[in-house]
Amino acid sequence: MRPDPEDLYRRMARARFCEEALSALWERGLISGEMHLGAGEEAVAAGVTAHLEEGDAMALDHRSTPPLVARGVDLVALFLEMLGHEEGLCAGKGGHMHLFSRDLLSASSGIVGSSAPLGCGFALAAQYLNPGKVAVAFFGEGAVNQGMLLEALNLAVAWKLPLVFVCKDNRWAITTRSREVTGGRLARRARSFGMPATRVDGTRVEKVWEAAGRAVERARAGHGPSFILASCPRLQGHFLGDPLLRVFREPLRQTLEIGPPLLRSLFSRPLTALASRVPRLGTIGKTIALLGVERYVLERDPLQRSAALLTEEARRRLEEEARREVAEAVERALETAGRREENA
Amino acid sequence: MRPDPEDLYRRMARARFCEEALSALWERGLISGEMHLGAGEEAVAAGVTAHLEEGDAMALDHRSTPPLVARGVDLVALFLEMLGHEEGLCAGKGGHMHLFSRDLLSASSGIVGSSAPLGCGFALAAQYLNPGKVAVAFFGEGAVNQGMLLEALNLAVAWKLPLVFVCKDNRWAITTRSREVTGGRLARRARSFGMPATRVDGTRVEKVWEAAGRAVERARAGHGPSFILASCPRLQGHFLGDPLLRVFREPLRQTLEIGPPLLRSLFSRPLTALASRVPRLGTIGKTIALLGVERYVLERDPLQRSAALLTEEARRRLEEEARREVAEAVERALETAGRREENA
Amino acid sequence: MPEMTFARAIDFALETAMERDERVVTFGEDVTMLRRDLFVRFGPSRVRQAPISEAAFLAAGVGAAMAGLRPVVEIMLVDFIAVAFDALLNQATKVKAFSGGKWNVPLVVRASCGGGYGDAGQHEQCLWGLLSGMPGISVVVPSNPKDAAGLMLSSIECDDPVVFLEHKLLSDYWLDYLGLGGRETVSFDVPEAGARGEVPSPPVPVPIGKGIKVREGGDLSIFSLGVSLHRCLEAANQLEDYGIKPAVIDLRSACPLDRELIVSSASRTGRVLVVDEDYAGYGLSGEVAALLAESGVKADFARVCTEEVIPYARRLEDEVLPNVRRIREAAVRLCALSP
Amino acid sequence: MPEMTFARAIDFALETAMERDERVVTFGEDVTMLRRDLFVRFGPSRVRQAPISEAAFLAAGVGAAMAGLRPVVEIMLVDFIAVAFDALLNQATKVKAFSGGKWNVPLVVRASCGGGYGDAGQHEQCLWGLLSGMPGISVVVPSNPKDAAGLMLSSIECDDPVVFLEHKLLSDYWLDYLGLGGRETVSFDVPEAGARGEVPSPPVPVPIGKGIKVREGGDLSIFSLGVSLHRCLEAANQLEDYGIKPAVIDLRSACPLDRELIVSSASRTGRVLVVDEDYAGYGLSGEVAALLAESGVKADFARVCTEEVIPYARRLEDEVLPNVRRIREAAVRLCALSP
Ligand SMILES: Cc1ncc(C[n+]2csc(CCOP(=O)(O)OP(=O)(O)O)c2C)c(N)n1
Ligand SMILES: Cc1ncc(C[n+]2csc(CCOP(=O)(O)OP(=O)(O)O)c2C)c(N)n1
Ligand SMILES: [Mg+2]
Ligand SMILES: [Mg+2]
Repeated sequence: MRPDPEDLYRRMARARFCEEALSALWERGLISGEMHLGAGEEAVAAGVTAHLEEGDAMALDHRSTPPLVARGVDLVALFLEMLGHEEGLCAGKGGHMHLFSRDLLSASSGIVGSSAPLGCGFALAAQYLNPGKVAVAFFGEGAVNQGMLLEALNLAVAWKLPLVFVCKDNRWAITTRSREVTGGRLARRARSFGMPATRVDGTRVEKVWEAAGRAVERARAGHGPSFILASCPRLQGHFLGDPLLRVFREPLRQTLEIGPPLLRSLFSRPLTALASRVPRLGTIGKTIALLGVERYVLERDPLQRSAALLTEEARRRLEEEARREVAEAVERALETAGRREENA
Repeated sequence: MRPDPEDLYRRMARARFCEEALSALWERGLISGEMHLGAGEEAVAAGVTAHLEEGDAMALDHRSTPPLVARGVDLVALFLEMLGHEEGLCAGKGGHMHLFSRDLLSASSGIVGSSAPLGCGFALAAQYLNPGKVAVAFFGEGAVNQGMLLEALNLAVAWKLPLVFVCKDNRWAITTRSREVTGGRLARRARSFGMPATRVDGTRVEKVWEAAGRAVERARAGHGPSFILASCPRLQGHFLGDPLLRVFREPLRQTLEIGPPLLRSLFSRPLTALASRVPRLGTIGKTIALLGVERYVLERDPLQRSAALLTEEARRRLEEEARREVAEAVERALETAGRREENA
Repeated sequence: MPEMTFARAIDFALETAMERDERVVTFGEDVTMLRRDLFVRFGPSRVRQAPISEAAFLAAGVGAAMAGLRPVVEIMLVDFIAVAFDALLNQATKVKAFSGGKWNVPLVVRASCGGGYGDAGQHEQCLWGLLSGMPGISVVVPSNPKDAAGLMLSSIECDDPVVFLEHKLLSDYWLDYLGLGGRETVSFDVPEAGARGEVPSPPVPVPIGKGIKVREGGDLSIFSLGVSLHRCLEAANQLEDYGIKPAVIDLRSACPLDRELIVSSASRTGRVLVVDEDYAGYGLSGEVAALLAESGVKADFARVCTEEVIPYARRLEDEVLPNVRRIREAAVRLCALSP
Repeated sequence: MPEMTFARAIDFALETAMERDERVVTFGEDVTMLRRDLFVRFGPSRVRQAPISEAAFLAAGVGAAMAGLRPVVEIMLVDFIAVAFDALLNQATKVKAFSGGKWNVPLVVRASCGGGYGDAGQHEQCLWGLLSGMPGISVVVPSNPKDAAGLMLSSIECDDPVVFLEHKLLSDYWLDYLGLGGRETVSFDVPEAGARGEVPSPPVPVPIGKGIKVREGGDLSIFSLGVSLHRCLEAANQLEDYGIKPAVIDLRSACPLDRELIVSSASRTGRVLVVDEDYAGYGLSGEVAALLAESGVKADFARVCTEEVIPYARRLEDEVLPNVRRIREAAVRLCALSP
């Protein structure tokens, strides 16, 4: 089997434009709560969902929109949900961290790590009721320190579940560099539970597609779970309005907010060990700086990287189609929600 | 450093005779609840505790008596606790699954897996308040599928805690063969979290002593946690009165109890797939048989194996001393509890 | 109606459900042995051994239920639910609400509960109070074989999460495993009428959320469930000597509570005693008090509950768990208040 | 007295305690950033970053507390306590009892709680009801900066486990992180008097288990805590128009409850309204009802609580969480019952 670059790119572009639309709606105050975008994870979403068929299930984390969009969730219902409207995907009751699509057998949860055992459950049902169907569980690298996720790795092997674990490694968990609180390496950790694990560059959709193909194939054939560790960027910070990213966006304002208390701590009495306090200030600065460096220097946009797989014409056509589709869906949603007039 | 065989054997003998005494008290109905003996784990308890000093801590599971005894807990207080007496180690309120000795910085818990994070906490306090002191967490191989324990492996590495994880692998978790519900191998699993892991024959006290020495040394030096996987038998079944072992002890009675419902299931209507039911009966029979085989054929008594380290005279002397000490403690405890007259 | 043990009645109902509906499966630790009769009949895919990973396999139960199975997940002792609490609090009970009513979770959590055999407070808790404190859940606590079978059937038929609690003192094999161990040197105060009794065959569903008056009386309403219900009946017998005739109500479900029955009985007698083996604070007794108060029933009120961590020593344990003496004394005091 | 935000008041108390006592440490996810001021001052061994492993690091807090530290463990949002529940239910709260009183656990669990910013019911729960349902625990819920500082100090000084809940609507940085995100296009109904106020320097301990009457009135006793307290005060103002003068009591601790204050106020007014942002069933309102009933106070009673899973849509959320209208209407109804 060979990947279909157009299909993959379409999935990615639709996902990206949806994230952008969400961002705009959020800025306008039409979306509440913590809005975690999956911008940067499109290649993972596309490469994995391209292998899914009807009856396959997805267990999603707090960045659940790209897989749902890539898989074809109704966009108007999705946006209406974000707007808290009763015609939304979940009647406005779930919101972005709790998107449920029974048709797509897909459910998300904001509790870090919970997608893995949920995925086990989906896979168990498939094993029993629909042999040949599979489940996928998406989660971040920070989640791999969560007990129920680690248990799920074992459970899936013990029960030989038709499940693919997809770890989106963006190296960060909110403001924590995951490496600093994680022992060992994650692919090895997964393997130690007795399943194959592959590392892929999660910004290269064709690589993800390949790895996911093998894993899904294995699951369909009844040979049990696999683990895919896909590195990918966190293009919009932890969530929209991430205060650490604001340091870059509005350096003056944020420095004024964060600075004075820090300085107060630096010089608070008794002044013991002042010398050792300064490097700590450095630690904080470094975290912020690292975030910035990764964001502005190191990170690769999966869409840009995948564009090379297509002719320029195809890329432009797909993007235009996707952009229009998303714009129309937003429009329809705003109209239904009676927010059209406000559409900026 | 070389092991002191007499010291090690004394620890083992005291632990074993305590377990035997507990068994006798239990048979007489003086101990209530699930009484899990650590008979078979004495070499592990002795080999590890021989490296501990004042200020070191122990987090224990439901088989907590051997490490406590090997480390020198007051035996009268221990037996009084088992008898539910107010002068017991915990005023009669904890009982065998919840033994606490503040002096020995030792605490046990009946929740499978909880000793590992508790040990992290002990180790954290040592790291901060008493550098050079260490903690040990004991648990079974079945516990290594429990989320909080897996999390604790990572936490200990991330925080470089002075902690030794001691997994007593008796291959069984109640009636479950752990291998059948466990993916991968446990030493490798531990290593994948970024710490050294050693497998030892947990019936050979000198081997345990060596491995524990290295691990404790490493922890004392501030180099972080280690994992010891020590195989050892479960000489008294899961708990005293284990119904599966009763099949061997009182085959007729147990077969009469277990048999008829099983046969009813075998022939219950509709009689679809009768052919596939028979092998399932076999599965159950096999589990029971395996337990029996392991118990009566394969298992090695750590005391017998370690006797070879001593002269016959020394062994006899140590055993006599230990036996007397334990007998006296039981006697004193029964007397205090007003149960002496019943002493059979 | 055949007579059977409490324990057998539950498995009988489960077996009936498994026979009727292919989608009913059960999994948990040691179920091959614990449910060996079902295992032989239905095989390893429907009676499935789990690792000691309650958090994962209970959450897997949620997913399995969402995807079409009707799992009965065993958490050996309800105390262990603490390691799997997220699966109930944040997953199972949230799906229906968050999905706008479009998706539901037909999950049964089965766990043994309760004390009275000297295992101490990490293994003898009831916890139906904790479990009832979240929207979207039902919690049932049968006190006899017939209700046990009927409630198990209803739990499996329910389209939303239900916790089914099996009291260890009523359940012969649990008591044998954890307490007796085949000994004849120990004994427990097992309520006979709870441990053995007639059960319709096939079992008849007992509606979730419906209590039942098990003893008539006009002086006082005693509300209880599980093993405590039997302690109440014993106390009620003794109260006759004091000239007190209590009505005794078996609530059967801790959640939802049978508001109508509670209110009507309390209005009639004007005196309420809640007897609850679970913890006193933030529990069943409080919820009954609130139901009555908001319904405008101003009855005299007392409660006999477990007030502290259950101690190991049998003698101490007996005082901490609601016993007949405490129930009787509370009832007598209550009736003396407003003679 | 310096004025400060609710959030700063808590960290101010923590800082004070850390300054006074070397054994006070804090750890949790992202604390280097969340408590960056403390981090700079006290360094990485006392302000320690944790992996996303709540079960392990909370249980580690128990062990650390047993071995001599006085840890303040952060569980970001109290909803996440579900994955670490065993550390509280079966470990922290059991040690003192099981050890026969010989060992104790001076542990503070700090968590943000509450809703009102559109994050839905997996991140906006209060859960003080669940947390209060076990013996051996205290749960405090301050409603203003002064109490927040004072209760944090008392929590750290307490020799037994305390859960300290910080309402996100009062806590500027939490609200900014989770709700505003620096936007000016959204707004939240933040009670000013709760979010900012005077705090003694150094902070003065506020006793755990003591409520306080914050408004005098003889027609009705309104019991509440946290953000709801402020909603009650607003409702009380409106009730003046109806000629109703309610006493408003800030319970401050959900556990132990201030029985004396509750009983004395309710006896005086004869009417009780419990306003609780936590779930209605098996919660604070029930426990208050039971305390009153068992004390023989037969007051008219009503409750305004969260009855269901908190929905995402702001409009729906506003109806599900106790709001001023619901409180006012319940009070009016209550007073109309027995004019
Ligand atoms: C059990 C639990 N703990 C903590 C949180 C708070 N939280 C939300 S997202 C997040 C970081 C998750 O990191 P990762 O899994 O790497 O995913 P990413 O956000 O990087 O995509 C945390 C700690 C949570 N939602 N659930
Ligand atoms: C969280 C939890 N789940 C289940 C149990 C019931 N249980 C008690 S001991 C045990 C088996 C433990 O196996 P292992 O860790 O190998 O220790 P072993 O008994 O073999 O020494 C189980 C499942 C428990 N106590 N706690
Ligand atoms: Mg990440
Ligand atoms: Mg074992």
